[in-house]
Amino acid sequence: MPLIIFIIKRFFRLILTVLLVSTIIFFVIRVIPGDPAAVIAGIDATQADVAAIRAQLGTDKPISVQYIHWLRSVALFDFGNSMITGEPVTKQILKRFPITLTLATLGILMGMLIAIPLGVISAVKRWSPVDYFGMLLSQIGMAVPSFWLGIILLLLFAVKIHIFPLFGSGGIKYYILPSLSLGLARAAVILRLTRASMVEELSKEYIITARAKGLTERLVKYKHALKNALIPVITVSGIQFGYMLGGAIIIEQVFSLPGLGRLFLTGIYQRDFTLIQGGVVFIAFVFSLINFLVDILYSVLNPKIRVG
Amino acid sequence: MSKSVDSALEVKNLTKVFHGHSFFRGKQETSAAGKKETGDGDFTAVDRVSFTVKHNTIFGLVGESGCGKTTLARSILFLDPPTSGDVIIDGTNLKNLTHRNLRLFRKRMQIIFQDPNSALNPKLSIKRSLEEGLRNQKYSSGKITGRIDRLLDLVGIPVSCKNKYPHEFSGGQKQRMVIARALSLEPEFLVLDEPVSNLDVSIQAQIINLLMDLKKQFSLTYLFISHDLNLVSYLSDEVAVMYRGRIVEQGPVLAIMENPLHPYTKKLLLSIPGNIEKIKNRENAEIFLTGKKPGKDVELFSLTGCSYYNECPVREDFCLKEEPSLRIVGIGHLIACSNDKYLKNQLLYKS
Amino acid sequence: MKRILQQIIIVVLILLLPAGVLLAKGQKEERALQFALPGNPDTLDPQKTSGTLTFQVLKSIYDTLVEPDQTGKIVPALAEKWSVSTDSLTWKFTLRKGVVFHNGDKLTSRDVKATFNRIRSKKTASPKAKEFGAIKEIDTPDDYTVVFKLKEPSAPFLAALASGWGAILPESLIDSGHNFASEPVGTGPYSLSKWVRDSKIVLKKNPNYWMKGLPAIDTVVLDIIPERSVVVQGIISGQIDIAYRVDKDDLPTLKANPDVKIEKSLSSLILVMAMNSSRPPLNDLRVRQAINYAIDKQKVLDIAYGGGKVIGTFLDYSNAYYKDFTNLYPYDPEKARELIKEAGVTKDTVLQLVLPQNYELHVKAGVMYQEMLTKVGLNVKIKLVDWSTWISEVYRQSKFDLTVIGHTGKLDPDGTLAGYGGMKRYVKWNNPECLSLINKARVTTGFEARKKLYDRALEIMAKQVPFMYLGTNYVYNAIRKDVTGFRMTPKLDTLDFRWTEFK
Amino acid sequence: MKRSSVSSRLMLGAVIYLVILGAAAIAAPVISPYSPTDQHLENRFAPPGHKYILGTDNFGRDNFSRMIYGSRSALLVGIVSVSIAVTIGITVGIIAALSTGIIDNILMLLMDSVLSFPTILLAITVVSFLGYGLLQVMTAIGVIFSPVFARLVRAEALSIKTEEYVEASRAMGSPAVKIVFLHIMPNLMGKVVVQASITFALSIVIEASLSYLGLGTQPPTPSWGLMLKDARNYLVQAPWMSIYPGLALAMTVLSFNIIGDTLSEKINPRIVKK
Repeated sequence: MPLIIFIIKRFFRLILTVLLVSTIIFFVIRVIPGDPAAVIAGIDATQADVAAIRAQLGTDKPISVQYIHWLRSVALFDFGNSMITGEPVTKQILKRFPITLTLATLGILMGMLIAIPLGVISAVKRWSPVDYFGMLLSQIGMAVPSFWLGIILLLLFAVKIHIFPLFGSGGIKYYILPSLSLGLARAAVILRLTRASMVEELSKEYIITARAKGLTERLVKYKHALKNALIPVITVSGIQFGYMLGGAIIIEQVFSLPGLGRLFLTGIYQRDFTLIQGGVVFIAFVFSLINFLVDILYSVLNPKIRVG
Repeated sequence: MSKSVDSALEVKNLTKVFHGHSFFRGKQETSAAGKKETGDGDFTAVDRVSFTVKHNTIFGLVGESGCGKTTLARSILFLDPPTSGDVIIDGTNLKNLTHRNLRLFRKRMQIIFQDPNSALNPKLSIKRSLEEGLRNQKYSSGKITGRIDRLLDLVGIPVSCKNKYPHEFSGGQKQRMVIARALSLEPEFLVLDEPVSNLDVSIQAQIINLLMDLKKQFSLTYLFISHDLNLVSYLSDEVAVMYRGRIVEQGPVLAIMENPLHPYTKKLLLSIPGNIEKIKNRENAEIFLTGKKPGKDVELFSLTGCSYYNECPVREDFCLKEEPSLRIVGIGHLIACSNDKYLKNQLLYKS
Repeated sequence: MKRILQQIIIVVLILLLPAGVLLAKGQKEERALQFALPGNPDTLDPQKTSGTLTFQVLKSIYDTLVEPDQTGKIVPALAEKWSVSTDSLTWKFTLRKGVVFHNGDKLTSRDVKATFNRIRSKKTASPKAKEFGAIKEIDTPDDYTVVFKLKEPSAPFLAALASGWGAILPESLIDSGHNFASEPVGTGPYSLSKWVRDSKIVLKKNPNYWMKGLPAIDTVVLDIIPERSVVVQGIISGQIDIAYRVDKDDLPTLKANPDVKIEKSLSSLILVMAMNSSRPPLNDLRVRQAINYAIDKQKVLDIAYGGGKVIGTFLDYSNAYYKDFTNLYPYDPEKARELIKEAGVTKDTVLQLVLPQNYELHVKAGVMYQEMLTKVGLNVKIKLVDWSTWISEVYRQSKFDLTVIGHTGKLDPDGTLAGYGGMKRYVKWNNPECLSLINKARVTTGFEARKKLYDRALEIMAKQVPFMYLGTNYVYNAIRKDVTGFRMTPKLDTLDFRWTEFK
Repeated sequence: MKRSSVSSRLMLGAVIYLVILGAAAIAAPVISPYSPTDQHLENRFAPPGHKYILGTDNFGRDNFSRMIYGSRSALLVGIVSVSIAVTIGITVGIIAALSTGIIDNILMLLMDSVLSFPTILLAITVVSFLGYGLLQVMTAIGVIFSPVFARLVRAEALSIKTEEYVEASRAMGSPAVKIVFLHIMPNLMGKVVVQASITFALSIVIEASLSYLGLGTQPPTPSWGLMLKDARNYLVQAPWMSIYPGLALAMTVLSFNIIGDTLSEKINPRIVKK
């Protein structure tokens, strides 16, 4: 079955991507300064203590040996235990991921819900008040760093008016502000793209002739134009979703959410090799999966690309 | 111009297969009439096509859209080299040319596309579009300017427009520019791929006339590709009819028009308004236009015999046995049909 | 336009509603103490970390044999009493009876023995193993008596037992290889109820705690909030009850709120700018002196660290062994310039000031140092590094010229001073005399005798200045007015909620 | 026409702002009333007034002077990062689009690998590798954004490649290099410029985010991102510390976006016509 062949091929590619990234990261984090054993040992420990910890962690072995060992355990779906906390990496990741995923999904949803309708209306009614409003919104969204927006939103809606909690996690109310601060910047990008892409579609000959022919035809063509215009929007939204997972780090920091981003950031700061590697494989896999789905969507919508 | 060989173009057994993910391609092509699936996601878009075009003549290629005409045209020009088979232009087998020599050879064969709107780079002024080929041939700047002016003049575009951009012109004007560009390199052989089908009817005639004038003036050879049998028959010296990547009938224009033999050719001919009335009295024409003989249809991918089987009004079981090859039925008249009884009847009827 | 926006908001809210219903957990609980913690403990295994946060949290979960009281004096805890042999080599502890672990095990001498054997074991690879390096063997003559036999006299031994890493674990779980890192089981006033990393740690009262009637509060929630401004706003709005070590710059905001009180105390930190004394030009005493003259210490303390006491040597201000040398190098930029000229240091010599990026206060101080040093003619470039880099590159490999850090004060001065004067310490300052004084003080007993030795050592350090000694800073805890009795253990700076209650 | 006048006025405004910004960046030592790193410790948190036009920060440094010097970092971040991203992106994208099979696959695999990781996380990793600092951050941002361009360019080039004018060009014997520069590049530049304008803005914002995490510009070098980071703790107490750098950042981003928009319409005559 060709469909399966296609998916297998793409999946193979996905695995290759993940392997490539994780391999690069594997070596990079070992080359850069910093040592998990030194972090565990702290200031007062002796060199011997550090060496003992290193031996226990296995970071005293040659990199190639460590790499092979790691590859073997990953093949068995075992990411090992965190070097700093001793907890299984898989368990930690699975505990954190839902939070980040919720955040990113809500963020991109908010972004798209704001951006696409506004972008389409802006393109159809260019230079109308709606268009200006959309432009203003997108400019603000792009210009304001998300951490900044987050702090302002917190001040407004958690300090001045007690609508949302200041920190913590749990119910949906904890996610509204974070995903809004995360989504607005993405909305800006999607909005601009939707508008530009829609404007271009609308300027194409077939739409112009359609316009001349009357309303019904025009509606049909708008539908057509919209479909074409959404192709790049979907690709970019997919990529944007990726950015969201990353941008979530900072937002998780601001809103004290225990997400994957913060886990990973701590991992990097502490040089928790096993955690970083597990995180890289996981995040890269999720990401590539998103890209993979975006690609399929993209080629379904735009047959021209497929042939090439 | 040296004419060492009799024919301007010789196509021998040209086959073009596309490889790819059938998941996508399959979905895309099922509506198209011309491609054959050969498994593993490969598609034979053009299947063992052979024909010869004589110098200074027009060879018409007819078929419904998607039957492989454009693929054939691109293969002939080696824009997308054929999977197998030969293309011999004025004695030169394109297959034997090196990459570089092929580029140099290209000035002798040019193509005019269906859609003048996409045939001109929107970012280039008319002048720059016309310069491109000339620069490839290392013309001096002075010479280029002179030539561009002459070319524009030739196709009836005011020279003063040459610094304008494509979007400032109408479709007909654009097509004139495309023609001018194709002629800039003084080719001997031109492929016209539906050159007027995207234009308004009133402008079509102008462009056709222009093409005819130019042919006379520069003794050009045309391969005229169209879905419009009427137009093709009006212009061409010889005609070939294509169906699903294969030539099913081929011959001098008179033979085809007066005595179409293949059921598909008949169908095309009958589709031309007015023709039904003309032929009606002579035979039961409608069955070729609409009818199809009762019987079980065959799934396209398992079709081994005649590719027209599913639509054929005169099909027989043996048509599925093997693919009919072209055979001679008259002077220069070839047809791919296995139904001898039917053919005999047709020929008898005619005499 | 407004309407469109409203519509969009409505649509968004409608779409989010079902998710909200699914996720929301509206539980009503009685008031828990909300405490703002700036970060996560690495682990809750007291033997496998050196992280301050870990010990701060574990103070509520574990007990030690002895503990420091509010004045810093070491008093009985799990051990009712103890005695030392005259040769200082045998320490006998009598355990309190009727103490139970959170899992129901009764505390016996076997638990104590197992605990210290675990931390000393190579397999555990504890960074604190050497704290108990003096132990030769541990005897348990009966269920409630533990005898430690030492290889040599060790003055800091009692302090080590009182520190966080002296926490007593139950033997049965040690034997079964229990995961103490995430499921700590101790005898402390609270037991761990829930730990959501990067979010919160929930502690539940231990009803069987050996101190009668304590702790007072049933539930303590440690909210992990990295963002300083959120903590400030949290305490103002009442969502947080206690925020410890708030920034001095936030005090006006906090003080403006009638429901918040500020408790000021002196920390046990030794704030310094360390100098790599083996690298030119810092191997030249004059340059190190110049740097000490160039810094307006009180000002840096005030602005970067929220105020405090200037120190003149390598010990925290409130330490019993502290001696005042602050008049040795007063703020004198003129003199600094002269010394630098004398030493022949020009602008071509770039001094790299490495700062640990995660310590905002040290970075702040570093920015001020850089400015002040520039003013006296030194070319100082700042380089931020993350903590793991700082520890492994700066602290372990001495790859730095200047760096800013605070050394935590220890219950025993040996914890602070051991090794200085030798090349093993990160400042690479070589002074055999100082090193031998410190080594001698470790095996000497008796306060007066030790103090004499330390006075000498501290004087050498004060004069030779391998550091720019800044001071010991004040810390400010912001506490809601209706909360009383929050304590921080002196020197160890751990969190003690035992006496905390709502008014 | 109304819209063109609005559009051109906006464009004019944006250009004027950027010219002023550029001039300020160049002439920073002349314009600034104080040194951007001078700490006036007795005047910490001074509100805007006649002595300090835009107030002072937590070290008593002059906000205005720091902002002027900060414009250097901001423009530099944008220019360098985008140049790196565009250069890598176009090169890779076009090579991928024109080559078939294995090379295309390898290139896109590489780009996907970069894309398969969140921007900030990747930036942090790259910066941990290169060391913290402005130059490192710019390189990181440039590298990280290049796949976006590569993908865009590849997709556009693939689509342009099938355009008949490209076929015609090949039919006229134009070599591949010429086709790339004459036909493919000019026709995809529109989208690249739009993306570049977005990226320019994004890189400034990302620099700010990295500075927030302490990985960006090194103190005491003035950068808007760093100023915002410092300011976030004094939002209530000293709002001017955040308002002005924030405004400068927003205005710069806005200007680049407007210019990007206007350019993209100019480059795409088809759109302009309608």
